[in-house]
Parts: sequence; C-alpha cells; structure tokens
Amino acid sequence: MIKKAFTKEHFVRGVLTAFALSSLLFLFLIFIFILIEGVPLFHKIGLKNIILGFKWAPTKGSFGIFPMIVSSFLVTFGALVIGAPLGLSCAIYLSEYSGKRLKLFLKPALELLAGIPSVVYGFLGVIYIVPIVRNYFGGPGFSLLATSIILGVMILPTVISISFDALVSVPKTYREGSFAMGATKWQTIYKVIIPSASSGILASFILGMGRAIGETMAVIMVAGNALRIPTSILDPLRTLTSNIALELAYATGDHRLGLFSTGVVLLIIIMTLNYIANFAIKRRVIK
Amino acid sequence: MKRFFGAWLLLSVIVLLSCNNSGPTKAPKYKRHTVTVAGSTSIMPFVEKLSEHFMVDHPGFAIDVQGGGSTAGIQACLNDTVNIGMSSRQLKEQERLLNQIIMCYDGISIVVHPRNPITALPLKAVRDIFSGKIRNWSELGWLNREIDAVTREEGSGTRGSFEDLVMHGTEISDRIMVQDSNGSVKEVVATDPYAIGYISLGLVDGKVRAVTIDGVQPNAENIKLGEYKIVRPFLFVTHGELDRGGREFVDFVLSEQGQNILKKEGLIGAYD
Amino acid sequence: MNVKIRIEGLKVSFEGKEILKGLSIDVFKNKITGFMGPAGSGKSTLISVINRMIDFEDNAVVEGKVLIDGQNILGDKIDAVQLRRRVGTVFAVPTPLPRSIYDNIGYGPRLKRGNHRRELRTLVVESLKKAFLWDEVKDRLDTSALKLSGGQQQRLCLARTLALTPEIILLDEPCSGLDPISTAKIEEALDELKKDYTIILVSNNTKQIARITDHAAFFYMGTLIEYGPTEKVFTNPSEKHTEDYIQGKFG
Amino acid sequence: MRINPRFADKLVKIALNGQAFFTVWILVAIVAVICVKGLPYVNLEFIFSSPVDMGRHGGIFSTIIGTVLLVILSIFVATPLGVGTAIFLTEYTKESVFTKIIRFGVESLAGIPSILYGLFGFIFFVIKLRMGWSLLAGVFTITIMILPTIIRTSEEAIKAVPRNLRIVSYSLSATKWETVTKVVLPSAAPGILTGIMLSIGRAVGETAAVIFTMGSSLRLPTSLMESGRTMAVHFYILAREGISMQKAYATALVLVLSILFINIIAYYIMNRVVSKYS
Repeated sequence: MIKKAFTKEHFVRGVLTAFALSSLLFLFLIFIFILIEGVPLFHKIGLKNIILGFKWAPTKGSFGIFPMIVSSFLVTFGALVIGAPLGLSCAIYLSEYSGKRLKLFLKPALELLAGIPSVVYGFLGVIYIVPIVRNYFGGPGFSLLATSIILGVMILPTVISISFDALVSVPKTYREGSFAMGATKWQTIYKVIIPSASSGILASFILGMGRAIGETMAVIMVAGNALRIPTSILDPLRTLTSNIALELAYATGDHRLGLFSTGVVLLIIIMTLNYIANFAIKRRVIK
Repeated sequence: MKRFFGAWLLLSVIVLLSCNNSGPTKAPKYKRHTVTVAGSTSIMPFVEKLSEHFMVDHPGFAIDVQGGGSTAGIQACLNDTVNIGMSSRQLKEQERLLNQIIMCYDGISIVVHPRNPITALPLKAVRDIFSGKIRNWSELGWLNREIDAVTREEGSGTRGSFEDLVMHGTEISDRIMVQDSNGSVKEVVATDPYAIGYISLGLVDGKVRAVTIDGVQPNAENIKLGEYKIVRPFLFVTHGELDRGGREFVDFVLSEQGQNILKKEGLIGAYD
Repeated sequence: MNVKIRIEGLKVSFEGKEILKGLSIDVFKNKITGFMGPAGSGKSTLISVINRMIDFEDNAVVEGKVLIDGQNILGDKIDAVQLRRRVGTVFAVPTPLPRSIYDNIGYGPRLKRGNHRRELRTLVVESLKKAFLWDEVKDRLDTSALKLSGGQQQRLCLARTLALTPEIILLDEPCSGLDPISTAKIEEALDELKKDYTIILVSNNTKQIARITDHAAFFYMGTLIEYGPTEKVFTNPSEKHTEDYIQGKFG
Repeated sequence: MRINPRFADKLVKIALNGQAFFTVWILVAIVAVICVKGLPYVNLEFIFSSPVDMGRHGGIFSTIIGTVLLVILSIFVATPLGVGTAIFLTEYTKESVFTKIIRFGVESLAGIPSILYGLFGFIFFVIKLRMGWSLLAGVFTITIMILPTIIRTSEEAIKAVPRNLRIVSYSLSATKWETVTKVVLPSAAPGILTGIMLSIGRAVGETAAVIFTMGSSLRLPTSLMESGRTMAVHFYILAREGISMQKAYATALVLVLSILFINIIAYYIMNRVVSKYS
C-alpha cells in the first residue's frame, strides 16, 4: 500500500517533468530546424552577402535580404509612430480620466479586439487604406504608409492594455503627494505618473513592436512587396516575414534555404526584442 | 477528474484509429478513392472546376486539389507525395524523368485597369516597364504618373514563363511590386488605375483589360493561329504509372467534355 | 499513565536559525495537553513536526526523535501520508474545501480505497455528531461548506479530522478567530473527545488552557520551560517565566 | 510665453478625450464595417453549404468543419501538456535554474511570430516527418503555438489557489497528486478554461502558421493525413485573390463574430474568477 502510493507519485512526477520539458523541446526543435535549414546558406553565400546584400533573386543565386531587414524595421517604427501615441493617450485617458463604469466596459472591449485576426486588418487595409493613400498621397497605395497605419492599429490593444496596467499600478500616494503640492492633474500625470510607469509603458511599446515585426499576412496584403528599400513612405516594400510567406510554398533547393535564412534573421531580431521587453517588465516588478 | 481523463483517453483512441485508415496508397472499399493533385496556382482554379464536374460523374473518386506552385508540385510528384503535379512552366533538365501531359495551353495577357486609355503596347515597352526603364505613363503617351507595375514572386511558373517569353533575359526590376497569385495581381490591377500586370488569359474578365501586344489581340483565335506569342502549356506531370483514379481523371480532362470546360474558361485546348 | 508521544532531543532549524533547541517531552494518552507560549516560542513548529507537515517547508532541518507508540515517525520508513491518518490536525484559520459539507467530511476517508457508501455516510454522521455540528447542518449536507459561519466552519474542520479516525488530534490555536459561544462549543466537544483520542491543544489563550487541559507545557524561545499537570502549572509554577506569562506580563 | 496650467489641464483633457474616442472609434468601425457588409450574405445556407467554384458560390461549411477539427484536436493535445507543465512548475518543483530555463523556454515560445511556427511546421512536420499538408501537421503546429498561452494562464490560475487549501488537503492524508487533482485543479479550473478559450480564439484566427502546414484544400478532411482549409485561410484566399468580395465579407463576419464570442466567454469566466477570490 505504502509502496504503491510512492511509485504512483513518482510516475506522476516523471510524466509532469516530461510535459514541462516538452515545451523546451519544442523551442529547441524550432531553433534547430530553422537553423539547420537556414545556416548552411550563410556558409555557402557568405554572411555578409546575405545580411548586407541588396539583391534578392534566389533562383539566380542572389540572397541579399538587407532591404527586407530595413523594411521590417521601417514598418515597425511606422507602426509605433502611429500606434504608440494613440495607445498611450488612450491608456492615460482610461486610467486617469474615465469614469469607473466606462473603464470596466472599455478595457475588456479593447482587449477583445486584440483577438480580431490579422487577415481581417489586412483586408480592410486593402479596401480602405490603400485607395486613400493612392488617391490622396500618390504612389501605388501599397506602401510603407499603408502598412504602418494597419500595423499601428493592430498594436493598439497591446499598447493600451499593458501601459494601462503600468499606469494603474502607480501607487496612489504618488498622486496625492503631487496634488498636495498644488500640481494640476496634467502636471501630475506628466511629471509623476508617466515617469514612474515608464518601464511598463516601454514594455508595451516593445511588445507592440514584437507584434508588428512578426506580422505576416496583413503585411503581405498591403505592403506591395517590392524588393527595394523604399525611398519614401509611399513606396511599396517587403518585410522579412512577408518574404517567407510569399515564396515558401514555391521554393525548392537553395531558394527554400534562403527563406530559412530569412527566418533565422527574423528569429534573432524577435528574440532580442523579447529579451529587452522581459527585462523592462522585470525591472518594473522589482521596482 | 477521472471522468476528464476517461474522456481524454477515449478521444485519443478515436484519433489514433482515424490515423490508421489513411494514406493515399490504401483504398479501403468503404472509402472514396482519393487522387491528390498539387502545383501551379495558375492551373489550380481550372482543375478545381474540372474536379467538381468529374466527381459528379464519378462518385467513387475524390480529387484533392492543392496549390503550392509549379515547382512544389513537380517536387511533390517526384517524392510521390501527390499523384499528379501541375506545372505552368516547361520542365527543367533534371525534372525530365517525369511524364508530362499537356492538358491545355494558356496565354499570358498583359493587363491594365479598364479606365487606362492605353490599349496597345509593343512587347519591348512591356519589357522596359518591368525592367524599370520606363517608369512613367507619360513615356507611353498617357498622363504624368508613375507606373505601378506588379509582377509575380520568385519561383512562380507564370513568372518563369513571363521571363522567358517577354523579358528575354532582362531582369525584372526590384522596384516592381510583387504579389503571390494570379488573383492577387488581378486584384491590384483592378483597383489601381495606374497599375499594369500579367495574368493568365483565362482569368481576364471585366475587372481588368488585356492589352494588345505588337498589334495582336490576346485571344484564343490568335493563339491557335500562332500570332500571339506569350503562350505556355499547362502540364500534368506524373511519376511512373498512374493508378486507376488518376488515369480516369486525366482521361476526363483530355476528353471532349473536359476540354470544353477548359475552353469555356478561356483556355486553349490541348489539340488546337 | 500511558505515553502516546515521546519527543527526544528535537532540534529544528531554518537556514541556520534554531527554532526548537533540543526539546524533550512526553504526551499522555487520552488527555488534553496544552502547549502555550508567546509567538516564536516554537509550539506551532513542534506541531508541524508531529504531523510531518514540516516536510513542505523547504529549508527546515529536523534532528532528534518523535516516537508515537514507540515508533520514530521521523524515520525513513514512515510514509508521511499514512502518518497523517493517525495524526489529525485542525488549523487556526477555519479552511473548508470549496465543496459541500458532506464532501468536506468525506474527503479524507475517500482517499483510502474500499470505503463503501453506507459506511462513509455513517462515518460522516458520526464525525459531525462528535464535533457537535450535526444538529445544525443535518438538513443541508449538500450545501457548500463555505456558507457556514466561522464557528461552524471550525467545527466542520474538527469533524473532517475526526472522519480520518485518527489516534491523535492536533489543534493549532483553533479558537483564535472565534466568538465565545463557538469557542465554548468546541471546548465542550474536546472534553468529550479525549475519551477516545490523544489531544494536543496549542493556544495563546492561557485561560482556555487552564479551563480544559489536563497537562500544560510552557514554551519560550524554542525550549520547554515548564511542563506538568495543568493545575500545578497554573497555581504553583516553578519558573518565574511561566508565572509572568500566565499573569499576562508578556506574550 | 507661459500657458496657464489650469488652461493646459483642460486642453489636455479634451485632447486625450478626443484621442481615446478616436481609438475606440477605429476599433469599433472595424467590427461595424465587417458586420454591415457581411450581414446581408450570411444566412443558414451560407453556413451549412460547402464552397463551390473556389468559394465564389456556396457557403463555408467545409471550412467551418476544418476550423473546428483543427482547433479541437490542438486543444486536445495542448491542454494536458500545458496544464501538466503548469502543475509541474507550481506544485512539483522549487524555483531553481531548471524552472527558470523552462520559463524562459515558454516565454520565448510565446514571442515567436506565427510565420516562424509555419516555417517550422512546414519543414519539420510536413517535410521531415512526411506528413504532407495535413490536418495532423496543422494540429501539431498549432499545439506548439498555443502551448505558452495555456501554460501561462494555467500557472496564474493555479498560483491563485489559496495555499491553505493545499495544507488542509495534505493534513487530511492526501498525496501531492490527490491534492492537485481534487483540490487545486477544480479551484483553478475557471482560470485554466479562460486560457483555453483565449487559445481557441488565437487558433481560429491564425493564418500564417496554418496555411503552410494544413494546406488549403477545400475538401472536407476525412482523416488526419488529409489537407483542409480553415475559415481564416479561406477568408485570406477569398480576399486576396478577389474571388468574391461578398463571400469574403460574409466569411469575415462569421470569423470575427465567433472569435469575439469565444473571447467574451473567456472574459466572463475570468471575471467570475477574479470576483471569487477578491
């Protein structure tokens, strides 16, 4: 009897350890298989020729993805320019100005919208944003500008939700102290609340960036996918993610390896961003 | 809690069992015979249509049509992961061990927005647009506005044929926009008045207008006469002998009924 | 008098800090033994050694012997899970499990295979009666235990422990959060129960110790200061510390 | 020139009001547009008939089934794995280098964009394990993708179960596993369920990871080794290839409404949990 219970507990512990290890295993597999497929080309073509190469013609032996790296950062930056101020002011409004009932309704409503699939954003971008850009600003419409707008809207729920949490967690005494010294509400927000919530706000921006840089289908739909580094915000462009998705189904041989090399670069960028975001969030917790 | 585990186990068993009776090679009596066809996205819509008709007359068979692109289709056929590959380009040297069956011919038409006043272009002008030499519609006698050219992605069969038949070795510029299917190229051209692209002739309808090339209207007549030069075959490729279902389907496609379906879609019959 | 629990040279330390500094004490069968002492005196730690709940404290180091009926329960061969069937515990904060009254009482017995339905029902009813709760809940055994009042919840916890059919019952300040009426009911129950069980009552409430225990032990800073029949400890303590504590000078 | 701080205060309030409502308006407009444009074409026939002519005609029934199959099977694999991992992390180990590594793994998985899951699933399941584009390859890929969400929400939920309950259970002679299954999991169930619902929402809306692993065959998959198409993939193809705008809007409506519905249920469960423990 005693022995039986003992072995059962051991069995359970073993199974659970295996489960926990499985997620590590998956991460490991993802890394290994993307690396196995992606790295050989770096050897064959040369790291410099891929990372800093300008020409992508994989069926003719050119695998430069520099324009896509630049474009990925451009659309991410563009998304931040549009999404960050809107999202942050929405969060400030929610945490500092709105009534309790509005807050209770709006916050979950905004978070629900994070669940809308990215293809829907992309579709509406093609239908509404692209023609507006083409007709009022020029160019083909499929552009850095259109992509930035779509991604900016897509990251809104992330930015709002996380910076709201950061703002709300600023201790009440900070506010009271500031008011007691005769500061107006805005002065309090600007000089006291935002600085003390800054790492959380920063984390929300970085996580938003992570979502923007990793987004694929919506970007393919509105970016135009041209291979050159855009010279204006009205030019079409191709990101790392859309390069993979556009050509993966067709690719064989070195062409496919080239797409995995693109994946390797994307993976490294994303992991770095996540690491920074985690660091920012942890710092907030410690504070 | 035990009930949860029980339900979970039961489901596991069901799932494992359903794993077993699968695989395209096995054809148990109670199951429909499945033929997998994969490859060129240009051919895919037509084969979809053919398979819908085929399955009406042959209820014992199921045709599973997948995209993936010409190259992927050929590769999948070489690996025996599909029964039939679809290719919208000629086979390369190392792919020649596959059997090829020409199901029909397709013209590639250069398309613009219906409101675009330019109805005819020399082949050289098309080449210059896509190589980036001509960038403005004013150079072609229309208004002063940049040309929004759209090409297909690297690896596409249509792009391969376009490079062979139109570009003649000149490279497509990196400023040209890229879309990954006939449909999406057509969508861009249909919505952007300043756009130009190339799609399968069979897909041209009221949303876009095909341009006359070197004075020849792209239509079935001119292709049959050999006047319109931007033509490529649509191929079925097979690896070794086809099984019964595959043979029946290929026979159906090559039959008069099948060919008529293709012709109605604007393609040119295999025997014309 | 029978010795039920014999503790010899028990030392417990957390990360190098000694909580119990070599303790020896005998607890007698069918008696209520009171453990008293100010916070930090080590009396709760002592309890958690007896029921081996100390196993869940990651950094605890235990040395010495705890003999129950002559068997050292700190030995390797002892299964702590089985031990806890013999040593039941009632905690300071009444903590019903989030399920019905019946299922709360049945929780322990059901963990042991082979309990049939009817036997279980008898056991539940008996336990509730012994804890003086039966009359109050007999019509609503299927309602959530969380709906009971604080005093009822604590008696439920007592009944739940009784349903394990233990030999020893440890009560860790069971009345600290309760009103006088509930406290009286629990004390009444304990007085009945000592016929069948060995009971250890940990309490900071010296009056309660004086009221219901047969023996009393006074702990201070991890050592046993004084131990003897309750009457003697309270009327004629041999140590100055004990006297000060009983008179409320500290604690 | 200095602006009067009180005046600035008012100005800011108006500006923030405006921006906040603009933001909300954008997001509401997205849903509204989908509803208004899609509603006329959604009816029972649309939902219960299969696509004809690549989706130009007919409905979306086979894609609904494809979605349901993919999601249910993925949840079915991911839930024991995820909840098991969460139990391991919270109940069976102390904080150590080992748990830190596992947490790092989970966090990293959570941050990987779906296209990389697609890339991995394509090379590993579809090609290396020779599954081809199949329901099974899709299920495994989506399982890995939703695993971090399930682990993290389950961990939160399990951590929120009061420590006292565990102590009581142990004191009543329960083993660790008995305590986990009889006390901890039932109390954490609503929180775990929330995580599962959120994962379902994510899986339903996923395109990039699905299209390269499960393929896009319009036929109803009859075994795990067959390809199939989910609603999200179908919508992507309809919209992108310009097959039919009406059907695209209608599909989008069904897709968005089902995801919103799932997420609302998730929030409802979560709120009940929050109010239970506070």
